[in-house]
Amino acid sequence: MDLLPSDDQTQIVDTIKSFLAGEAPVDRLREHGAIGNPDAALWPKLGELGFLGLGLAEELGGIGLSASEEMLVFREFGYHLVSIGIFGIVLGARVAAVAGDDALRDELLTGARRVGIANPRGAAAGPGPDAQDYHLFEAADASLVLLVDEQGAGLLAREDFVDIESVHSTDSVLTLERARLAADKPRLWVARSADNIHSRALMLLGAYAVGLGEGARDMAVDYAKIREQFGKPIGAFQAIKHICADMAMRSEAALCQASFASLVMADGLPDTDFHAVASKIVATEVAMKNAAANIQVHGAFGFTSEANAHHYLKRAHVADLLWGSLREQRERILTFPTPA
Amino acid sequence: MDLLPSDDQTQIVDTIKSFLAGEAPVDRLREHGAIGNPDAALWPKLGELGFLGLGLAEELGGIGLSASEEMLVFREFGYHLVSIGIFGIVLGARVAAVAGDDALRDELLTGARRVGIANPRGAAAGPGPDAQDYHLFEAADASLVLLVDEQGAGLLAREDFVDIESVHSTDSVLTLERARLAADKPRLWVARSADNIHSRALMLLGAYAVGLGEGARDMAVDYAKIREQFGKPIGAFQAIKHICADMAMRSEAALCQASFASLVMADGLPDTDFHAVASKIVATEVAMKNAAANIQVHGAFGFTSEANAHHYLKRAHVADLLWGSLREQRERILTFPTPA
Amino acid sequence: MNLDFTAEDKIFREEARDWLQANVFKERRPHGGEAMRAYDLAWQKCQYDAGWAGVSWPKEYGGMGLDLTRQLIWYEEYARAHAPDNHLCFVGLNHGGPTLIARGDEAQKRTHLRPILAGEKIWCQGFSEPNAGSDLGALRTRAVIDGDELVITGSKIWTSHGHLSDMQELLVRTDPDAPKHKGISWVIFDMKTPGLELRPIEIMTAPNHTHFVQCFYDEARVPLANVVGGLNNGWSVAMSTLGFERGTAQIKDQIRYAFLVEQMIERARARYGSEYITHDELGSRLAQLRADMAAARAMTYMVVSRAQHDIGGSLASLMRAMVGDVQQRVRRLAFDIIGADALENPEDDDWVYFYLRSYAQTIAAGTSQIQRNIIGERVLGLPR
Amino acid sequence: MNLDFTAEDKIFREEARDWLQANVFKERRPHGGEAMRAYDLAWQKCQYDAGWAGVSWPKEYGGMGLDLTRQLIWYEEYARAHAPDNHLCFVGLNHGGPTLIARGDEAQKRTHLRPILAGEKIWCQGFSEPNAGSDLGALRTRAVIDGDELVITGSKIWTSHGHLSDMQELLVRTDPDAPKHKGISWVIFDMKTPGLELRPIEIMTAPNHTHFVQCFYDEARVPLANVVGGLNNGWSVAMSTLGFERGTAQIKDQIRYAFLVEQMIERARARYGSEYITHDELGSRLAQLRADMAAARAMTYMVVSRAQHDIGGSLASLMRAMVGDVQQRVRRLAFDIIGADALENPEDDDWVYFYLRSYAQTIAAGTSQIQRNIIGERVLGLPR
Repeated sequence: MDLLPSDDQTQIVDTIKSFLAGEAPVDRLREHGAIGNPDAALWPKLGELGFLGLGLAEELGGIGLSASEEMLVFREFGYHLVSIGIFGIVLGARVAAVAGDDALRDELLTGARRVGIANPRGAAAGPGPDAQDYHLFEAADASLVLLVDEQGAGLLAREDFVDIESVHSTDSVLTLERARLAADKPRLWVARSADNIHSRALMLLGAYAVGLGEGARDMAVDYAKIREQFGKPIGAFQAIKHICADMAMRSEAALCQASFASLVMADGLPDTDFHAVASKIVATEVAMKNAAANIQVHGAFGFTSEANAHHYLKRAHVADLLWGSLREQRERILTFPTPA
Repeated sequence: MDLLPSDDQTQIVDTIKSFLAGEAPVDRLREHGAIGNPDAALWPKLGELGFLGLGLAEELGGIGLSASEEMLVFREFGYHLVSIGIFGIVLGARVAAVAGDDALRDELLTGARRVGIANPRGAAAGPGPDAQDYHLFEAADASLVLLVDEQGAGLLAREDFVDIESVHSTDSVLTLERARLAADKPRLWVARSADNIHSRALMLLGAYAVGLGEGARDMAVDYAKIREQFGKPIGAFQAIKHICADMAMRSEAALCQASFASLVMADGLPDTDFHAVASKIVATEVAMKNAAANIQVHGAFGFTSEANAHHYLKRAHVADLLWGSLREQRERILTFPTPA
Repeated sequence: MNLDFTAEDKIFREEARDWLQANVFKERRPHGGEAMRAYDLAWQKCQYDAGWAGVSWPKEYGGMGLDLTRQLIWYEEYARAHAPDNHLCFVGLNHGGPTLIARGDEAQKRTHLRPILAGEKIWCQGFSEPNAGSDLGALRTRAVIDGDELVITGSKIWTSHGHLSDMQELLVRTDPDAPKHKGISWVIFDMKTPGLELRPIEIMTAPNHTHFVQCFYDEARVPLANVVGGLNNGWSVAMSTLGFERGTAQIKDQIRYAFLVEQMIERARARYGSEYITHDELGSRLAQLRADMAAARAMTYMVVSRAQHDIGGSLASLMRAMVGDVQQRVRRLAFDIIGADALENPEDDDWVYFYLRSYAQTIAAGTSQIQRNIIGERVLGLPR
Repeated sequence: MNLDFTAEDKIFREEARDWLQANVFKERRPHGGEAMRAYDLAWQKCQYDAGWAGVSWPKEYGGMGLDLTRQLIWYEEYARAHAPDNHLCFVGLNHGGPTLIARGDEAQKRTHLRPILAGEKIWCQGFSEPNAGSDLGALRTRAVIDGDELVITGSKIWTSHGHLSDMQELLVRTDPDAPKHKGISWVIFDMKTPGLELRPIEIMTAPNHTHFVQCFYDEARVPLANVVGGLNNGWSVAMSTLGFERGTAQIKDQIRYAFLVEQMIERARARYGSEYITHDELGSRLAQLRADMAAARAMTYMVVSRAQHDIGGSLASLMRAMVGDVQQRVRRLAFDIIGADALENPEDDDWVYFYLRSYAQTIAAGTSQIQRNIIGERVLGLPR
């Protein structure tokens, strides 16, 4: 039993870290302008480095590593605020692979195509959007759209949606559209029994949220060390120090749970669903809390586009609302039997 | 419009303050021993000073002051951790007065008799205690028991309960029994339409909880000023200072709402029920939070019977659970129309 | 203790209500730029022309000179009528103007007060500096006396609507050798002064609209006569201004937030069903906020009550800390009630925008940390 | 990263499980006094006699010398078997013993270690003083060297079960002129030493049972040979002891709390109905705790993982802070689920007692404030 990355895993982490530090510094979002992001340019490079098929079995055209390596890499994607379009491609390639469309699979693994993400807008009860209403993320320039739910995962064509309408995204560096699902069924579909892509999506989103929370934590701690007030660094004041300590504590909890969840999934243990949901619950709450705390540590500066702090807050809310919010995940986690 | 006590009201407050400082210092609970309290000895003295019929109309045998004076006095009762038997007597006298039993009313107003309090144990749903199951507070030596609910308020004889069984009280300075209500109806009953004793009970319990929260706040602040650690008073550390500041902020909110609620009640305005419930919600939460914070400020010392800190915590939970907890009051406050 | 209003007060309330009902602007406020400025000034002028401007200001400077109870009544009616916020006029009406009234000389009052009330001049603030944060004493923008002028060089940041303003209340260091909190002066600064340059700062809620600007002063010249409260007295003058930041005017916000909570209850019931929401986690938070909003209002009444008796002062910090906390929770809950549609941030006034803005709100009224230091030290007497 | 256990580890797990199943005490533990002491010692002796005592202790002193993974397995099985807590034996097993192992001389180890494991001696702590609180450096209990003895005068407070103990790990000031954290010595103190008097301190959960005592030392004499780690080195010796306070042993607590949360879910469903609880505020808190308990367990696994690689140290403070917070929330929620019956505090182990005890728990492991200072300064490198 060992929750720390092995030497091989550390090497993978170092590779993706240095790739993203060079190709995707967080400042890119400010330089790129207010709307959208340049991350689609990363996909072919990530494909070349093998990161898009990392957790896919070799016989399915992937690198053949486990859910744990995927977890470690998605944590870095979150840390660097990589577009959530990355979920569309990595999980989309898995759908294609398991569904047996090898040509599409191989194309997706090269990073040559973009895959948007469909997220349901319908409420559990009451009026408002219904079950056919979706938000599409990062789908404006994508021909394919990924749809994941508890029954399985599928790929649709953009044309399978109608009444597509561009809306302002709360996280303005992600493109967002409203759309209505018009197709009876996805072009490709992988049932939960064939491959539990839903739990993998939640687990990876949890890992991504771990990275978000760590990014916000590090930004706050760095600032608390250099910013001076009343003659000393603000990190020397207990009020600020304890905010930072809480951020670190929360991030540790989220990372440990994400690591554990990935191992349970890699081993195909019965509690895979439970730990994936637990990981998403813990990590998205941490991401939201750390993002808010980071803004607080930065004072007025934290609220501006000049600081990157607001990106973490907005992305954390996206991570929360994607594939079922805290509210829904909490209802869900009570439905599982007692974990081992 | 003026939320501050008038000169007359201040005089009443000063009188009860100095009475309780002399007759009921918080230390009495420690000296008295672990179980029970000596507060029944206060009732005749309070009766003589007119505090038991303060808010009862003159034509009903009382002093003829308003709900505001009652509020101010019950705040002091809470501050000094006076036994909640005081509610039994003051509200019991009101029941007797409105129901027309003048002899009993006058006897109760002298403080010569004790009145216990019945609190329902039944859950809203599920197995467990049912609607006839009650806790009786401070009723061991009382021949009468007060029962208050949304329909009205009544007095029962102790004999109206069966299967009486003494149990350990979480707040060990209050006597507690389990009992089953065997009577069809109380001996005396005042329907809500005749006099809204239920809302008065909640309002006064809110005022009492204000006092509890203030007692805990003052105890913590006093300690933070004198207790030294690492060479300075612990109140100089931001972590402790901010805990105290939050206590003060919460107490101010609870006091203001209690004052407002008492005035709305005194004026017979339509939002009387709303503000009474709001007052109980705000004040009992403040009492519980301040009590816990006080223990935290005191460190290990706060947990001992030598410090009085634990009394505030336990009494705050009693105030919460009496006549419907936060949980029930929150459900209830959503049922009122928008207040003016 | 009483909730009574006099017969005269009641008549006043009716008059205010009638006038507001007839005159409140029905058009939506434009979202930015000159159109927004014109809207705010027009609404201020409308009130001034009808004699309803400056409720707390002395009559001799065009105000109404109302006592606190009447001010409370006015703001309650103002909020109930859904009258527009004073937005761009805020600094002039709530900071600059009150400071001049308290500390300005007669000439300064005569020149500057009436244009604020009449909707002719927009004021902005020039307090914060890039490396000073909440610590005003650390400010470094220099002002050197040259004859009967001050020559100002330096920079200010977080100036709301600086690009749409006419005048600025500006803090500058006039004596570099004095200790930190001495040697500062409070100056009336004309935004058309040569040597001033503005740079917009983008904020997270509205990437397309400028809200904050950074101001750069390069030997900008201001008459010495524009110093308010005496040279090197700026710290004490600024402290009196900060005290005004939240006066009775904030009763408006209270009532608006209370309205919002009621709207949220409706919206939650519509979305999730009435029975459901009663027992729900969202319902529990809504219920707690309903109670807390009542308490926040009562706290504001208490601030007014204390002021009537000339007591209070630092006690108002209790209300500020509580209100800041409650309002942030309201905004977060509004966001949560929307559900997945919180992914959208429409241009028009909306709960998502509102939630994101709440992060700036907490900061604007002095960070909660500093507020809690004030409570700890000034209210509770804990050691520094 | 892996969750794998070796074939040998799996066999070890089965053996532990079988032995525990057959031998765990079924009788309830008495609530206080000598009967309680006898119970705790008997259970320790039972483990020792069967070769299951001191999982982390070296074999040469009677321990099992297991690696961390095996310790984890043992404690997991221990908790699953609902084996009794070590209660009175805690200080000897988790503080005193480990300190002797790390810093004691051979004679001290030979004399004192085996009786702890074998269930013969109860140890207690003598660190805190009436006016020192968490600041161990401020301790004032004096020890003067007189020949080959130390003569101790002063007082210690918050000594759990001091009246039921045989030995005490005692911190005394041996050099009054040295700076605060120097001049302290760590001493093995026999509770039968003349000159020691005990006074019980009542606590809020159990007014009828003594848990804490205050110790008064009036020229109590201890052999100099009982000083551990050298004279005036007590601070560094104590620091190594504090590090042991929460080792792998706390995995037991983790698992117990996780069990408790599962029980709470059952009880809440029974009381309020399954459908209801799903959408309820209590349900929301239960769900969050279910997730947080999983994370807390994963954090403990991480501490074990780091120790295997000889890294970690202050990083374990992250887990401690988190676990303290989660456990307090579990206990509060347990209290809330009971509803009005929380007004009762039965004598036997109960959720109400459990809730009230949580206030002592937070304090016992160093206040959360200090824990957060450690995280801020040692983990994050923030300035003091």
